[in-house]
Amino acid sequence: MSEFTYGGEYRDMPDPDTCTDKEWAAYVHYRNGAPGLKKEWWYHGPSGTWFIAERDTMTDKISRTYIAGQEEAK
Amino acid sequence: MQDVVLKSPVAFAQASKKPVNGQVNGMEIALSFADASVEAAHSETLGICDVSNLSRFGVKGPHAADWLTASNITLPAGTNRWTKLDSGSLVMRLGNTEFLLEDQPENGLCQTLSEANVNESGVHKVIRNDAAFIVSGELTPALFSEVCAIDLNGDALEDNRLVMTVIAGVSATMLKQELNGQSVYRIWCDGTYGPYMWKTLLGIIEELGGGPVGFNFYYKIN
Amino acid sequence: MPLGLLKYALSKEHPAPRFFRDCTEPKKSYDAVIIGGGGHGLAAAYYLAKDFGITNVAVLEKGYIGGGNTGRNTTIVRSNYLTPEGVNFYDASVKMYEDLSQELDLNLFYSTRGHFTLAHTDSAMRTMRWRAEVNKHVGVESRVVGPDEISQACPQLDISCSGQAPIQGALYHAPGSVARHDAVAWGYAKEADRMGVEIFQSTEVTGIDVKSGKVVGVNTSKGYIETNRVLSAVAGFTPRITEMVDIETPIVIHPLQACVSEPMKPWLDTILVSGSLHVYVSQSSRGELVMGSSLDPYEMHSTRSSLDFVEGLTSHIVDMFPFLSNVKVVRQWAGMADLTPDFAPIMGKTPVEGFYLDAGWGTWGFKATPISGKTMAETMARDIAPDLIEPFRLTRFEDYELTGEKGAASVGH
Amino acid sequence: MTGRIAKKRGEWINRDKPLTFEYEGQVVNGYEGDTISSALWAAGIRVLGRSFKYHRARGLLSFANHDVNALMTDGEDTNIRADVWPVSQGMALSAVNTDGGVVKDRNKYIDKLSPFLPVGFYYKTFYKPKSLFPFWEDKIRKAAGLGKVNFNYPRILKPKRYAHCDVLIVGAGASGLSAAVAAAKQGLNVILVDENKQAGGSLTYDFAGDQTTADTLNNLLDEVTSNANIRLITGAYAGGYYTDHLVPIVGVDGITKVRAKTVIVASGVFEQPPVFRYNDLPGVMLGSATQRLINRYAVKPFQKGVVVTANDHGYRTALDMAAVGIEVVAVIDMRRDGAKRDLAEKVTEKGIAVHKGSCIYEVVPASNKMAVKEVVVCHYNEDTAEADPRSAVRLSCDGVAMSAGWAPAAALLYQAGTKMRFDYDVQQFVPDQLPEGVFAAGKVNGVFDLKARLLDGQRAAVEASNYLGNASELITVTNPEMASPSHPYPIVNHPKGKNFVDFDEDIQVKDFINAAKEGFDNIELMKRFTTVGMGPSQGKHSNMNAIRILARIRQLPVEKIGTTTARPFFHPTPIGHLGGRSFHPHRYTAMHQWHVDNGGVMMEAGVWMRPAYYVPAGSHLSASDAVQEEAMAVRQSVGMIDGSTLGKIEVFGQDAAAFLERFYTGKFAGQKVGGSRIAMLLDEAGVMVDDGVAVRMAEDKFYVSTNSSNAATVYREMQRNIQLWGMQVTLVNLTGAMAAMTVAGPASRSVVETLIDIDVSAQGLPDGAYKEGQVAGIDARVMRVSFVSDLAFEIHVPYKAGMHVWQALMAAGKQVGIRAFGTDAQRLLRLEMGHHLVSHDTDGLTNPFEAHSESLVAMDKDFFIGQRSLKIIEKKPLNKKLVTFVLDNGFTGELPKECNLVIENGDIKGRVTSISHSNYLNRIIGFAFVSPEQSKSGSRFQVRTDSGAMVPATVTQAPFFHLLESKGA
Repeated sequence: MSEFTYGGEYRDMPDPDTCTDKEWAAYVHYRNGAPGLKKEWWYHGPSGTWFIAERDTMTDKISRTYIAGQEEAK
Repeated sequence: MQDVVLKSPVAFAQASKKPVNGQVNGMEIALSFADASVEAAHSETLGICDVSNLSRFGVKGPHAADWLTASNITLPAGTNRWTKLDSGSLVMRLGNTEFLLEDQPENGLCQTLSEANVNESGVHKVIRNDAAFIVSGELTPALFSEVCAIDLNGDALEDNRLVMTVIAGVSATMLKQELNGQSVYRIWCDGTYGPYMWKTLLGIIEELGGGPVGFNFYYKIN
Repeated sequence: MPLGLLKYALSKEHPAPRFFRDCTEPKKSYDAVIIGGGGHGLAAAYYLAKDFGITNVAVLEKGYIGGGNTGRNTTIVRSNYLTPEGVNFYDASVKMYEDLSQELDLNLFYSTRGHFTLAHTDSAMRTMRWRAEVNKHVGVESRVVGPDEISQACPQLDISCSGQAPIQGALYHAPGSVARHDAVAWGYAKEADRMGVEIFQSTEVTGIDVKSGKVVGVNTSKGYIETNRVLSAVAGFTPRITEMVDIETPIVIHPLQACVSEPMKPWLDTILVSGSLHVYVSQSSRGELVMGSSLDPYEMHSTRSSLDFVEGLTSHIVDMFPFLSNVKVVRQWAGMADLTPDFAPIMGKTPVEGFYLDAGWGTWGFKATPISGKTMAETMARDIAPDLIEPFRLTRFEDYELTGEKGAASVGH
Repeated sequence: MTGRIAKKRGEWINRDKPLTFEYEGQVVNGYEGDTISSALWAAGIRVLGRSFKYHRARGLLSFANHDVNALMTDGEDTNIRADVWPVSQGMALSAVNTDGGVVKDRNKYIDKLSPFLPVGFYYKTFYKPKSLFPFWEDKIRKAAGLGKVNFNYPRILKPKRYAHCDVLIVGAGASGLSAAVAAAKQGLNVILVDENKQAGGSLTYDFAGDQTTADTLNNLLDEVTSNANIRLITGAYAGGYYTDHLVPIVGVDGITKVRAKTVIVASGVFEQPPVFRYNDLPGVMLGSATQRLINRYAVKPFQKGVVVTANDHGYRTALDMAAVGIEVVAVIDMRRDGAKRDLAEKVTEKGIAVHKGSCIYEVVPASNKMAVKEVVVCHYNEDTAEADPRSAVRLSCDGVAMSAGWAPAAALLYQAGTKMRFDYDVQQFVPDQLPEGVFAAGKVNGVFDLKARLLDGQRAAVEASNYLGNASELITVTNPEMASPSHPYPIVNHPKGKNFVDFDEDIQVKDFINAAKEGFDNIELMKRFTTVGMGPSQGKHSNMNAIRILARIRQLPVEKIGTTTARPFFHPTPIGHLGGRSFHPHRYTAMHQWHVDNGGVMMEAGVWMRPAYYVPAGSHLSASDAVQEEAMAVRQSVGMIDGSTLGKIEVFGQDAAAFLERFYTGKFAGQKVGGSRIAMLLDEAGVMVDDGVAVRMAEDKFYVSTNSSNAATVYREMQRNIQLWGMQVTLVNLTGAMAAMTVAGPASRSVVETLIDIDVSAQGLPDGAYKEGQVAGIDARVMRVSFVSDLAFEIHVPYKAGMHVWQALMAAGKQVGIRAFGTDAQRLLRLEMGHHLVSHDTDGLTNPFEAHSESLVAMDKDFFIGQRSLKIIEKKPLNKKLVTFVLDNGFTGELPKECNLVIENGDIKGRVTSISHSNYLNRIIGFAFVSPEQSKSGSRFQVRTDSGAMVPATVTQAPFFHLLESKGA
């Protein structure tokens, strides 16, 4: 068992009430797969903590971590 | 529920070692596995002791810290730290908003807190079922090097820090404390993993020349 | 000894010609440009030339031919998928592979060894039956077998997996094969080149020129090339290309790792896969065990190796074959895989006219090389995707019509 | 022991411990401390193995863990590397990959066929006609491989350890030792690792005839061993470099995974063989190999030898040989100008002839083709790389030492992402840009002079220390003026070939030329086509020469050719080391011991151990009978199942209800305290992920269950969404903390009533209601449920009281024949009730509309996960529907199995997802996906069995109990 679990890219959800079906389908299925610095969800199992890591998907270097919504805190 | 004899989660994994069991804190626990001299040797080389029967109290929520403070309990300095009360009870801060308290056999703080009413919002009692262990001895670095990826020679456990990490594949909480003048490691994990944890750690401990230690070694109960 | 080898002994000069020309300067324009000189891109070029007489084609390869996932996979060819559309597609590929050495005039060491997908749990057994039933329905030889039959084919396998995960049965797929992966790329390159296709190595595409929704050319490290047809066949790099034409896809890149043991006298005649243990293993004609596992758990655009992978894989290998404890792993490596949400490729036309996609190959690209080349060539030549690949169209995601391969939790390679 | 010389200072053998072993049936003497090769060589044995492809006789080459042609088996293990593996008393060894012994090997004829087998020949033959390929393939497979695996070799899993340090130094030669001392002085915590059993690197053998370097070594070793900050590990190698300075150290006793803050690579260089005809004969070896034989093992490499060289090292080698009484016939220097005068003089003083501007054109084998008879020396033109055969001189000798250059042991540097450049001063790739926290020192860094190496180690240590935050003064190292340690092109063409570049794979110079002619003129393609560097030594002695040859073919500078990628492992690493001890955690419920004591057949369910069914002692029940009996007990009286594995999550806080509304498909805002509701979870695409039950314990407190297998993921997703949505909710995962059991069946109330202190009557606790009370004196959460039977009570108590309550209920139910039931009976019981199981009856694409779960989906809510997708899916026609079905009464044919297909007019319309015989109903019932047109109650459809038989089934309503009424009809 690994301490950390990858939770996918952090993505903003479109407004389900105003977006088109196509926009919603794109949100559900499409991803920004190009390499670069990404905001990602990661979970630390032993402490049960989700956090956001900013990670370069090319070099695997993590530049920042913080709790979602508390970006300014750190 | 006084007349109900509960069992340590680890009990069935210990059966093959034929410990002398006894009841402490309403739970049947392995009091000793061998002569005191043998257990003392294990404790010095490498020993593991099941202390799941110590009373514990968990509380969680945005106002849990305030509530404990209001209950006259000294809190640890920061997140992922612990402190020892004068009574000997441990207060652990797991992350920011969760606390785990553990009593010594003789005191009843956890019992009191369990029975206290909580009316405040943002304070939630947590039912615990920990398997709890003491691991001690000079070969602990060798043991932990096999089961744990973090650096215990560094300062990870100094200054009353605790770590939540994976031990032998299972999420666990760990700290280092003085007990009866000896520096020991404490490990807590979900009780359902307790038998596995006991067997796995003891297997390696025995390979390294150590062995099991009974509850009475640390806590003389008459 | 075959007589063909005599010429090498009798000739003073090495009598073999170049497999393909060393093209360096691209022409001003081509009828079609294929991005990616792997098996898929080269096969598409070959079938464009052979089936449709379109020979004014440039294949642009950033590195060297076959240097991507073509040369990094574990060479398994099979068609025992879960959905009828998947089975049909891969079955067509298997059938093409069977005659490919002759067609390309190169020995691809296509070797039919039989393929066992081991099941260690009830639910895995159910999935095996599901696949077997669909395979049978489509006419592909697959069936569920019990531990006895597995032991017969591979007596060395510990059916109890050292007590860790006893094997309950398997999906047996007789046509399962392995091939010499590099040679597939070389063979297609050789024959495409013979028909006039130009292959450019060390040539990187830096942009795709789209005007009014149509492809008009590509920018490359060797200058601008005019063309109306561009195929992206760059699994592992697809998002970098689709970004150039501003097309959204579900594809994310995860590394896929493998390793190889030192050579030993051949003993493993079949191909074994265990979805539960995340292991696949076969023994090459050099005597090496070729071993792989599931995709890495997070996105990465790198072919770095990880220790986690090889530790996890080998711990399961010793469960299956305890006697391999002291056999040594010589080398580990990684490829980058296009991952799709429904474990099926993305093939065919795109919203950009003249831009075609051959992507989303996850862990199943090598086995589809011939059929993807053939169907993509047809798609490019006729600007319409053949029925065989229609289920793999990009628009299926917008339409909530994902392929049913997602239905099976079990992995396979 | 003909080849053993007088005791050497610092030798690695223990002369007080002689031992004997067997090699190919011959008894051989050796000493403790000998490797297999050193003992065999000392005994005068020269043929240590046969080559992989041509089965040529091979001896000792590198004596440095890449003598891939000297692989042995001891009958137990195989592919034992003779050059480094210690001999032990009584070993019985033979060479691998021979037919009839290493000397007589029947496969040696293949060597004669080599002209017929040019590079890549196998791509060009064997496939026409197609039908013959399997025949040839079989032959090829028989010829393939090295050793035979012993199928009885024991499963050995070595422990794996973690270690941490400030600096990991790879290589304990001069620069590594010096770096370690310097780093420790900076207060850093150091791990220093070396694959040799003793530290010192070339200081332990490269003596040039005297032993002054031994003093340098002893001083360094004293400092290292006396410094508590340094942990020296010898006899173990750094297997590879992984992200964040993770380096596995592989030793005989297992792997230590070192997580370092910095890494200094001081791994030295590999000596490279010059290439000339018959450079592979036993007796031709690298200069450093001769030095190691002499100075570590006190073994004469040969009696009368020549040295072929292109650097100073060859001269040092000649001096080391002369010092132990070997007749050195000549030093053959490929360089036009030879060596510096002082070095040349030292050699000539010993009476050794020096042939400048000369090369070995070919080695002349002895008549048995297994030893050196003489060498043919010719003038060598360094510009054209051609020998002049007209100038040939024959020198009689029995061995050749080769010292023409080196290649960096830079695998770890490459793996770390170092950019290398080619340094023409030293004719070697050296680090150009090092990654953060990685440093290089010594020969691998292109520094060869001993003093400079010591300083380079210190320099690297200071840089590592500064990287960690110190601010010590940097050290500059300048290489003293010296001849290049490597020759730019130590390769001699020969029209007859057999000038080997890669000894693992028997690749000759012409193979490269021919590969290039065929278009494989890129280093990576050339590697793949020729297989250079693909053997077990991974190109350690061949890649550099391959690069040089290709550079010459393409008339490009070496750096334009580039290098192939270096992958882990540095040396082949045992599977049992890598797999090692691994952890397989299991969870046990509080009632585990009871299950085991009462005949529970325990199965793994994810990480949990659960009873599938019970075979009570002495009952001899078959599995299916046990399951039917357990189910029957529930239908007719009462049964109890351990449901502790259910996910159990408390959801607290002012936003608790609002949170559940967003998270699950149903409505919870208006839910009454003391009531329960189904909690169905979808993913964003509208696919069913989980279903559980949410109990409202208080206005701001819910107790939610999940499927056993989803407990961790549902809890995790809840946590994520609380964060994402910024809601005032606290979660507590009680999955392990609460034991749960369900008492089910018509008699269940009577059993529960005897132990409970609350009203559980039909009015007091109607279906779906929740209450708290005490069961057997324990605080309990009690719920009326109807998953497995109309009347059932789910009781949750703290884990530590689980066994107590379970046993109390068992005792209370004894009178009415209570029976424990396992997961198999539970499956049957819920099927009879018509409840589908998510991810058993549904799959990774099933939405609620397809699974008759519309009623659980509150589409009129503002938002829930998956809702927006369902609004899209809702507009599309359904493809399939999950239905409950029954087979015809009295069906006796081949029973369809789960995942048999539903076929209509030759098309797949669906599949069976659950099917079982029910003794209680005396019918075969199940779930199946069918086409929507076939989904109405009473519709008939066909299931195709394994054997192809078509079995009709009828869609029917569930629960199935109505079948009992129509039984007679």
